[in-house]
Amino acid sequence: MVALTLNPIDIEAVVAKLITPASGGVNVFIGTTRNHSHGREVTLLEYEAFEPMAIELMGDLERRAHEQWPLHGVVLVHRLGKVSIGEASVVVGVSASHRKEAFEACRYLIDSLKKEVPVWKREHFADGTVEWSGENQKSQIKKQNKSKSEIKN
Amino acid sequence: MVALTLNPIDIEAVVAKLITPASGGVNVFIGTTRNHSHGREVTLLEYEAFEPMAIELMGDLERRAHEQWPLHGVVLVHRLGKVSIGEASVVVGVSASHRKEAFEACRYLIDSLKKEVPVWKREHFADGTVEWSGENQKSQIKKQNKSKSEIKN
Amino acid sequence: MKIYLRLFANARDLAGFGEQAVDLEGNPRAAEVLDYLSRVNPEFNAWRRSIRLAVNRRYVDEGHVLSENDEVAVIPPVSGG
Amino acid sequence: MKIYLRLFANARDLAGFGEQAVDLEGNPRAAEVLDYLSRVNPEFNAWRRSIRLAVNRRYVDEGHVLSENDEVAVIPPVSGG
Repeated sequence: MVALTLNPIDIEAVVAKLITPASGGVNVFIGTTRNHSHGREVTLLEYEAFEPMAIELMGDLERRAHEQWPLHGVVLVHRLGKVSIGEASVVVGVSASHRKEAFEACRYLIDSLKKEVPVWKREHFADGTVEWSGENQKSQIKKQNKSKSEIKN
Repeated sequence: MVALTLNPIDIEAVVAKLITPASGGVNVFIGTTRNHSHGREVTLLEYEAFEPMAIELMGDLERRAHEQWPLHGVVLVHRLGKVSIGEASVVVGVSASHRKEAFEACRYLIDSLKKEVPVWKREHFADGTVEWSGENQKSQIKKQNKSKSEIKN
Repeated sequence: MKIYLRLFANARDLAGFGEQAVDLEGNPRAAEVLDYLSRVNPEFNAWRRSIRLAVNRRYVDEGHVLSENDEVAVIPPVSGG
Repeated sequence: MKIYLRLFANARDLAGFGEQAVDLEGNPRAAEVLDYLSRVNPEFNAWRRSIRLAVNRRYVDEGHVLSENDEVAVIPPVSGG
């Protein structure tokens, strides 16, 4: 099961979806919004996705995980829109007969999701600037100025 | 936080306890009761612990994990008493700034818990026998007979 | 040949638009979308190597030959999770 | 010397009791608890190598020297999780 949602992610529901009578182990990774990024204070995150492509690629990841490990269930849910500090932005869960497969597949899924799935994070900093994640690593000064002028709009 | 409980484990509450504003990743392992064990059908599990020692060792594991990884939170909860198929018998969770540490520490904790913490599982099989987990691997025939006679008591 | 551009995140901010129908000459390859964007805003040159392109929702390399009515998505470094 | 035995899971079933105060002669080591249990039920011999002992809630090896009033727990292979 893969999903994008504007609402808070119900972790108990994700786990309930994963457990089957044959399952012995469920591993769940929950990505939460942090109050810091590259040493700066973050107050809010905003996610956007290229939604149809994100859903397709998440479905591909689900299939690839099932091909590589004997899994009972796979859930990938990414939240979009504004996400407060401490809330879950992504939940990845897998169930299997044994824990080794559950850990390996879950790690594979979150690593792959973060590399491949077209989702972007806009970081709202305590100093008032708003930047796309990673934006200011390329050409730091230019972008910070740009972000500040954007905010005035 | 470590705990033993006779009640169903509230996974949402475990996650809520783990997330701090500085956390970026939470990894949770949920051990669930399986409907099979060594090829036989299981209908119910019953857990008992040497409770004070189990709590002490779980506290040791919590400390050892904090020593080895920069973690924000650690939760180890084991359920005792009767646990139906598909319910969580153990929940292990950790939070950290980054997912690598969260996965590694969670795996370490569940592996260590399963090796060291004095908790035992009694398996109720569909054929009516009840056995301590692993009991019949040592001296299979003798033990199965013994279990059957115990059930008649 | 007409293609449909879709831009996201800071690529959209740099271009000043999120969607655009574009006419490209001849038998264009995906790289020509990046050439086009560099003419729209020269800052795209600095980002060029980190941008990935997806045609009809599948990642392609710069040499991919485009077809009429392809949807070409401009994907800056993703930062989900 | 008096020690307090605590048995769990199938060790308790084999012994027929979960707690017992036992008098051991001289300066007993932890191993003597296993000798004692093998006299209670010879089946303990088959389990001896897989049983761990904990004195006052800490795992010890068989050579550990016991003290008066020690609580000695007989820990069959654990199967939590």
